[in-house]
Amino acid sequence: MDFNDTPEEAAFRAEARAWLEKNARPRTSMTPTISGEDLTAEIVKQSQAWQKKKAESGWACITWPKEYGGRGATPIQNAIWGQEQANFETPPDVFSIGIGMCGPTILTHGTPEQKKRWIPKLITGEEIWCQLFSEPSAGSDLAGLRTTAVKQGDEWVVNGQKIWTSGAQICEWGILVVRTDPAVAKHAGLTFFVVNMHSPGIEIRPITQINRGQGFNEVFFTDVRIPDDQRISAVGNGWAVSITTLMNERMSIGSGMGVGAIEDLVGFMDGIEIDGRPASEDRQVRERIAEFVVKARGLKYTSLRTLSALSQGKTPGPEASMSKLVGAVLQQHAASFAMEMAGTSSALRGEAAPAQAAWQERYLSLPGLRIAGGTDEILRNIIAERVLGLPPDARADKGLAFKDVPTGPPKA
Amino acid sequence: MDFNDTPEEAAFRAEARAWLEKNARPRTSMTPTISGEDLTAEIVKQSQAWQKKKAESGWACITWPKEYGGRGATPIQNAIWGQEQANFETPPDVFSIGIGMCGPTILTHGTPEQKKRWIPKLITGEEIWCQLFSEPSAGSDLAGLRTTAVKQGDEWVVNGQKIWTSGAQICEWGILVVRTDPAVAKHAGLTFFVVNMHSPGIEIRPITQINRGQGFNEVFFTDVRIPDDQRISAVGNGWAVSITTLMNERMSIGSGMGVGAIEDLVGFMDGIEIDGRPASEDRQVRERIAEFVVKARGLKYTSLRTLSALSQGKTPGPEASMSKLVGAVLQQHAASFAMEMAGTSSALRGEAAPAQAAWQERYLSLPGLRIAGGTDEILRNIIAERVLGLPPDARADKGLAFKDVPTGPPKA
Amino acid sequence: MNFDFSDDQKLLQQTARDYLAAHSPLSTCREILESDAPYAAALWKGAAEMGWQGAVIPEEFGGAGFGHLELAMIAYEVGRALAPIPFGPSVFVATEAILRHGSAAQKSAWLPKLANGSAIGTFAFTEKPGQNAAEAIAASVKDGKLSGVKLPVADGDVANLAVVAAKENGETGLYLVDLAGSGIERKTLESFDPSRSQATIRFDGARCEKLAGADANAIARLLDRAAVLTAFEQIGGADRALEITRAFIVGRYAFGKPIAANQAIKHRMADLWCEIEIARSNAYYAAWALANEDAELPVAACLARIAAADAFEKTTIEMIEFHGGVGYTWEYDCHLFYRRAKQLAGLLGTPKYWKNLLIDRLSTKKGAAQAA
Amino acid sequence: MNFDFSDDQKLLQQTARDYLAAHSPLSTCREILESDAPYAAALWKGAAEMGWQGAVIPEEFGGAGFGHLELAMIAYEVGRALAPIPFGPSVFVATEAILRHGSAAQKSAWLPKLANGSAIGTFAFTEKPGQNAAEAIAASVKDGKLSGVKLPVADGDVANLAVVAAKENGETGLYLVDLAGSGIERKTLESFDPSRSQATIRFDGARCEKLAGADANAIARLLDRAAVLTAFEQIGGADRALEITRAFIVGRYAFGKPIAANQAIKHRMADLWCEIEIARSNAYYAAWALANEDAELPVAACLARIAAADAFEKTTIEMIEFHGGVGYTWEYDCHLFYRRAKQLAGLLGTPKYWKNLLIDRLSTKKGAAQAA
Repeated sequence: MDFNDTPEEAAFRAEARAWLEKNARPRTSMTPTISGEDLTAEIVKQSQAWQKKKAESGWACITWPKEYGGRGATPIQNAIWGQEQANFETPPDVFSIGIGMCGPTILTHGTPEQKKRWIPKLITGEEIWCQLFSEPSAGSDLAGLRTTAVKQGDEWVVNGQKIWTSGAQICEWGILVVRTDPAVAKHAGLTFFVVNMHSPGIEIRPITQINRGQGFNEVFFTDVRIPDDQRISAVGNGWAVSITTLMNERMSIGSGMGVGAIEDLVGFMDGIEIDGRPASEDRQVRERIAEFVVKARGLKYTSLRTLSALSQGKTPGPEASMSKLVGAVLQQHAASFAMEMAGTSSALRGEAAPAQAAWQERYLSLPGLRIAGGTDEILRNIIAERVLGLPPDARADKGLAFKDVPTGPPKA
Repeated sequence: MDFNDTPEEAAFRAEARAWLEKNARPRTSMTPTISGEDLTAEIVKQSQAWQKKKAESGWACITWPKEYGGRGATPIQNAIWGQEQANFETPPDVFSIGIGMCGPTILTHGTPEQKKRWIPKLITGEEIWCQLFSEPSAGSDLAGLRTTAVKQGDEWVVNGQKIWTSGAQICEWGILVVRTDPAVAKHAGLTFFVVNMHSPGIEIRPITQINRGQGFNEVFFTDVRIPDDQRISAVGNGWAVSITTLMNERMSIGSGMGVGAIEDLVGFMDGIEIDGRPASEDRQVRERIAEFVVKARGLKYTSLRTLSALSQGKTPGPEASMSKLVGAVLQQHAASFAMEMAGTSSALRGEAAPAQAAWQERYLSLPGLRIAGGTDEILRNIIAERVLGLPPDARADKGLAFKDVPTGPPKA
Repeated sequence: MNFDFSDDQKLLQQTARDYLAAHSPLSTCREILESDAPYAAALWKGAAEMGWQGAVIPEEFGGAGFGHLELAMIAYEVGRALAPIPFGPSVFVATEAILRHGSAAQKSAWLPKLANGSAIGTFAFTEKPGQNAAEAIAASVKDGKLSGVKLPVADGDVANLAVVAAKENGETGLYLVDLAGSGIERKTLESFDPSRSQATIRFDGARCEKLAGADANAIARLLDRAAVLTAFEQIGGADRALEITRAFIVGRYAFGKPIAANQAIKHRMADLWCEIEIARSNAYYAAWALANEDAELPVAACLARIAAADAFEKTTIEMIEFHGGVGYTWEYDCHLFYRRAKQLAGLLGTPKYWKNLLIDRLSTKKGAAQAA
Repeated sequence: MNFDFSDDQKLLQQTARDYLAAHSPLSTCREILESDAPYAAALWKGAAEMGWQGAVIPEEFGGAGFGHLELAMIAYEVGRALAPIPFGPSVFVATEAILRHGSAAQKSAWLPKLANGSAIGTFAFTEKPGQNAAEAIAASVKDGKLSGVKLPVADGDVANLAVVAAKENGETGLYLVDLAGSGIERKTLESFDPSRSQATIRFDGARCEKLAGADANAIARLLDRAAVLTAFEQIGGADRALEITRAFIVGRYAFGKPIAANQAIKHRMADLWCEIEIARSNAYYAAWALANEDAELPVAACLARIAAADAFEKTTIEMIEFHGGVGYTWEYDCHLFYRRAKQLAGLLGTPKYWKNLLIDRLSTKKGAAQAA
């Protein structure tokens, strides 16, 4: 058991650090942004410039194959890169979906031509990508999606609506899963495409979240035409392709939980007065915070165990779902507790409540994190079924053609 | 909103109290027994004597019809009687199942002959009753029971096993539900009987609980013969009859939660020292106890609201499930907390840990209460479906003949 | 034995519900949330015409002369509707303070205006974040002039009258301040629940009148009364949140069945129902104690407050989760409840205050019983 | 970067598991539980032959000379097996105390016997219920003679050697007492977990030897070490409880399907799994700190202790519930786990002790960092 790098790892880390020191400023202490913020043109420009700079020196998408512009690095090298980069000020990242989900899916299921066409410009940051999966009536039950594509000659004509698409308005490309055959069972009738986001018939409308952030969009498709050569994998194989995307999604969301902030509660309570004494001397406050810290640290050390497994060449499995499941509720409870301790001032917000602003922001953003990328309930199912091997839920739609699956209460 | 009796209620209460004062001693403070204790012959004799005394003066089974020996009283009068009787020392009660569950079932579904045959001796305490419902493989899923009865002439021949039968060894009669037709859906193939517990072929084996109590038994049936005139209701109607029993069971278990003891935690913590001060001065201890007390008082006031509803002639519904659901977990948590505060001494038991003995006893008995008469999970289903009107679980056994319902993992 | 509201009280409640259904659908709450208007002025006026603000004000002062049980029913409906009006601070605190501690002159001056809604009252107690004991108050009174800063004051930007906690000669007391007077500076603050207004008020030698007998202990007793009524408001909100959630999960299908058929959801709905029922029973008991000025009120107020604040918050957290993605949108109403639950829980002292007070009061009662 | 046990350590663990599977099935725990025998003597002897008691004792004193990571793996397996032997008190506390504070003579006298199992050690610290600070200890030493009453002492009825906390000239320290000596009276007490023995020991001028440098602070550091190792024992128990429960709910059918298919059960199983994983990660971190005598050990020990005790108790509570009726019978093994979880949680200080210590240590570290 050893937290030190191997000599190879140390050399790689030194190389990464040296490059970063030359190309970025060290990070000064700051509260990480945890709400979806507006993607201004300026932010997009900065993000693209940084991505390009990295790509030019071989530090972008480092685990991807060299032939498409990657570095061919190992997962542990990628983790080391991530650790080092986190010590530097970098622009907000508009590529997390493209690099975290779209790229890996195309690399796994795309043809050589498709890879050559899309991956290099994804790596250089020239083209930004988004994901078009969820629908208003297909969230947890993603395979119940209703957006359709019908083949006409060499093209597919898409109609329907997607939702929860981050950054749709700034993207060149999107990955899209749609129903191409409603007469077969729901998983069997799906097909996966890459769609150009500037195609005629696409309309994008931002969604306002409860914290007033606008990180997500609705995307409407009206007779949108997609050339057949933008189809990924076979017709009807969309579900298998989507699973690749989703597994990559869960890994990337779970690893960014930022539970480190939990320990800030100790300092926060130094500044809150309860009955004339700092709250940090109150045993109920102390013990409650201790419980939060135990969980937060447990998640942190779990991610180190995962990194060790990566380092040994193992692939992280469904157990990665734990980080989001436990971390999101933990932060919501911690935020609620911090607000509670602020007393009457918890009714204030923003400038009027500077000490608790970060906790309030969490209280308003965490409900979204508990839902995005798999609700708590879906994650518990994944852990129960895929880690513990417990049987699946009884399924009401089993064996039914998609068109026959009930989608609402029976008509009276 | 008024906690006082109406004039009629006050008169009834006075009459009850006068009789009790003449016939019993006032209760002195004592910790209520909450574990199943051994039913010695002496206890049974005392219990029967007290029941007989009450019956002779019209105070036994007071809501039951006068023609069978009851008093024809109202539910609110019954509640008042219960409140008053609780102020007096009375022997352990061996009739709670007979009076709480068997009698009401026979009164609802029995023929006049059957009522005449069994009810009067139940009221006078001459005959003690038990319930034979659960089976090793049919607990929450009671209708999945496998004990069979086959008709031979005027008799039924019963084979199988029942479990969790309280007091089986001291009983004259038991109510029994068995499968008489495995070829129909599981609820449709059941029939309800009264069985004489001295019948040849009945074997009773006590079950030791985790707290070493022996309140329950296994009862084995080998070619036990029951005359057809001891059948209650029609062949195949056993489920409907059982429901009557179960509804009465839940009402009687839920109302006896004894959460009043929770407030004893305040005093208990006065006697525990933490870092040189009484635990009752520690804010974490205080706030935790406050949370327990809020729940315990909430249950107490809920039972008063139920009593008000009774007083207005309403029938308590499935919401009565809350008392056991919330109360049992509450007491288990409170017991665990009390033990925790005892520190290293929590590893001791009995005489070696007198102050925490009652809490330990609860910690060992409460897991049973969370299961008996409907597990927490069954109660949540009842509240969700019958109070909140939420849809039932997806059912794997729907529409199947009983013999075709899966009962274990598929053979490899 | 009748531990329930009377038919007359329930009729009053139904009338209130019908009125609010017509005049304060959730879109009314949203309008205030999204606009700069601090409260729904028309609704406030209408409520006064229904007699709600004057529910416990005697008829001689222009009130309806109902009792506290009736007011509890109205509070419940105000909570159900998330009515965006300064009801609690004005009716549960300011009005109660004057009723209990006001002189004849003070009553004549303010109660009629409070009853007919032409005056809004508020309670200016806290001065900084955390939990402030009455003893720690810095605001002070000298020669009938009040100085100090109160932060935050619910509805402090729109109130006409403040009941202010301050010290005079080292003794804590309550003072009436007409906010139209001089020496008063107020500023609207950003509110966590923008459907309810928050402000800071700086008093700089503002004219004030002492409320007789309103010492630290009396302030605690005033908080008890307000806590009971607020508990009804909270339970109203929790009930409504649960109903909306129930309707959603029954109608929303996934995997070919309503999501409500999943035990992950239905069992937690059952738990929420239990939480709310426990809060309701505690609140009923406290309402009885309040209406009868019973010695149980101090304990009962703690029970009602702790249970109701907790049940409302828990319900709103699950409300968003069970709605899934749409529950996290501004467009859906879940966040109105999520915010209001926190806003009401923040008023009148932290859970820590009420829990420790409960244990104090239980211990005192027990001590007294043992001594007797 | 390798935050995992090594292959050699895992092999040692597998050997331990195999040995315990053969020599300590759950029926061994039950035998001790149901009989008057205080512990499984043959298993104790066998464990010593495997080198477990002497895992961290240097070879020169007859130990195996492994490290603490190896001992953590053994502790985990002892926990998995609910092994009814005085392992923790003897190995995690008494042996550690002598290793850290014993003189050469004390080491020579006791370590070989502790290593080969011919001596059982224990820790005699607490004197009464609650949470006792080291400062509050009443037992006292004068002229090499110890007097006082310790209650309870785990395995106090069978131990040969006690490490006793006592005061001498007002200073708290640890003292070695050969329990075969005079002035010692011991009495077996009824144990909540009868598979593990408890006693009270009365010292009346018993001969004792001081452990050098074992002051109050050193006692706290000893508790840290024992807490880390005990966490592995607790996680072992929790893992086994979860596995048994998993097997039961998959095989038990109701309503035509395994009860494990119900979300009410499967989701809570997932939550338990998360609790245990979090405990495991904290324990791994603490084991690393222990093995490397790292400055992180004080914080890491708190984290490991709090998480492991909680995870084990929660798992055993659900274990009974998910087994349903049979889980509540003496015949099934659920209660062995339910009892052991409470027994281990009761050793070495309450959750309150560890949680407050964690905050102290985090604050101190932060303070130190800020000062630097």
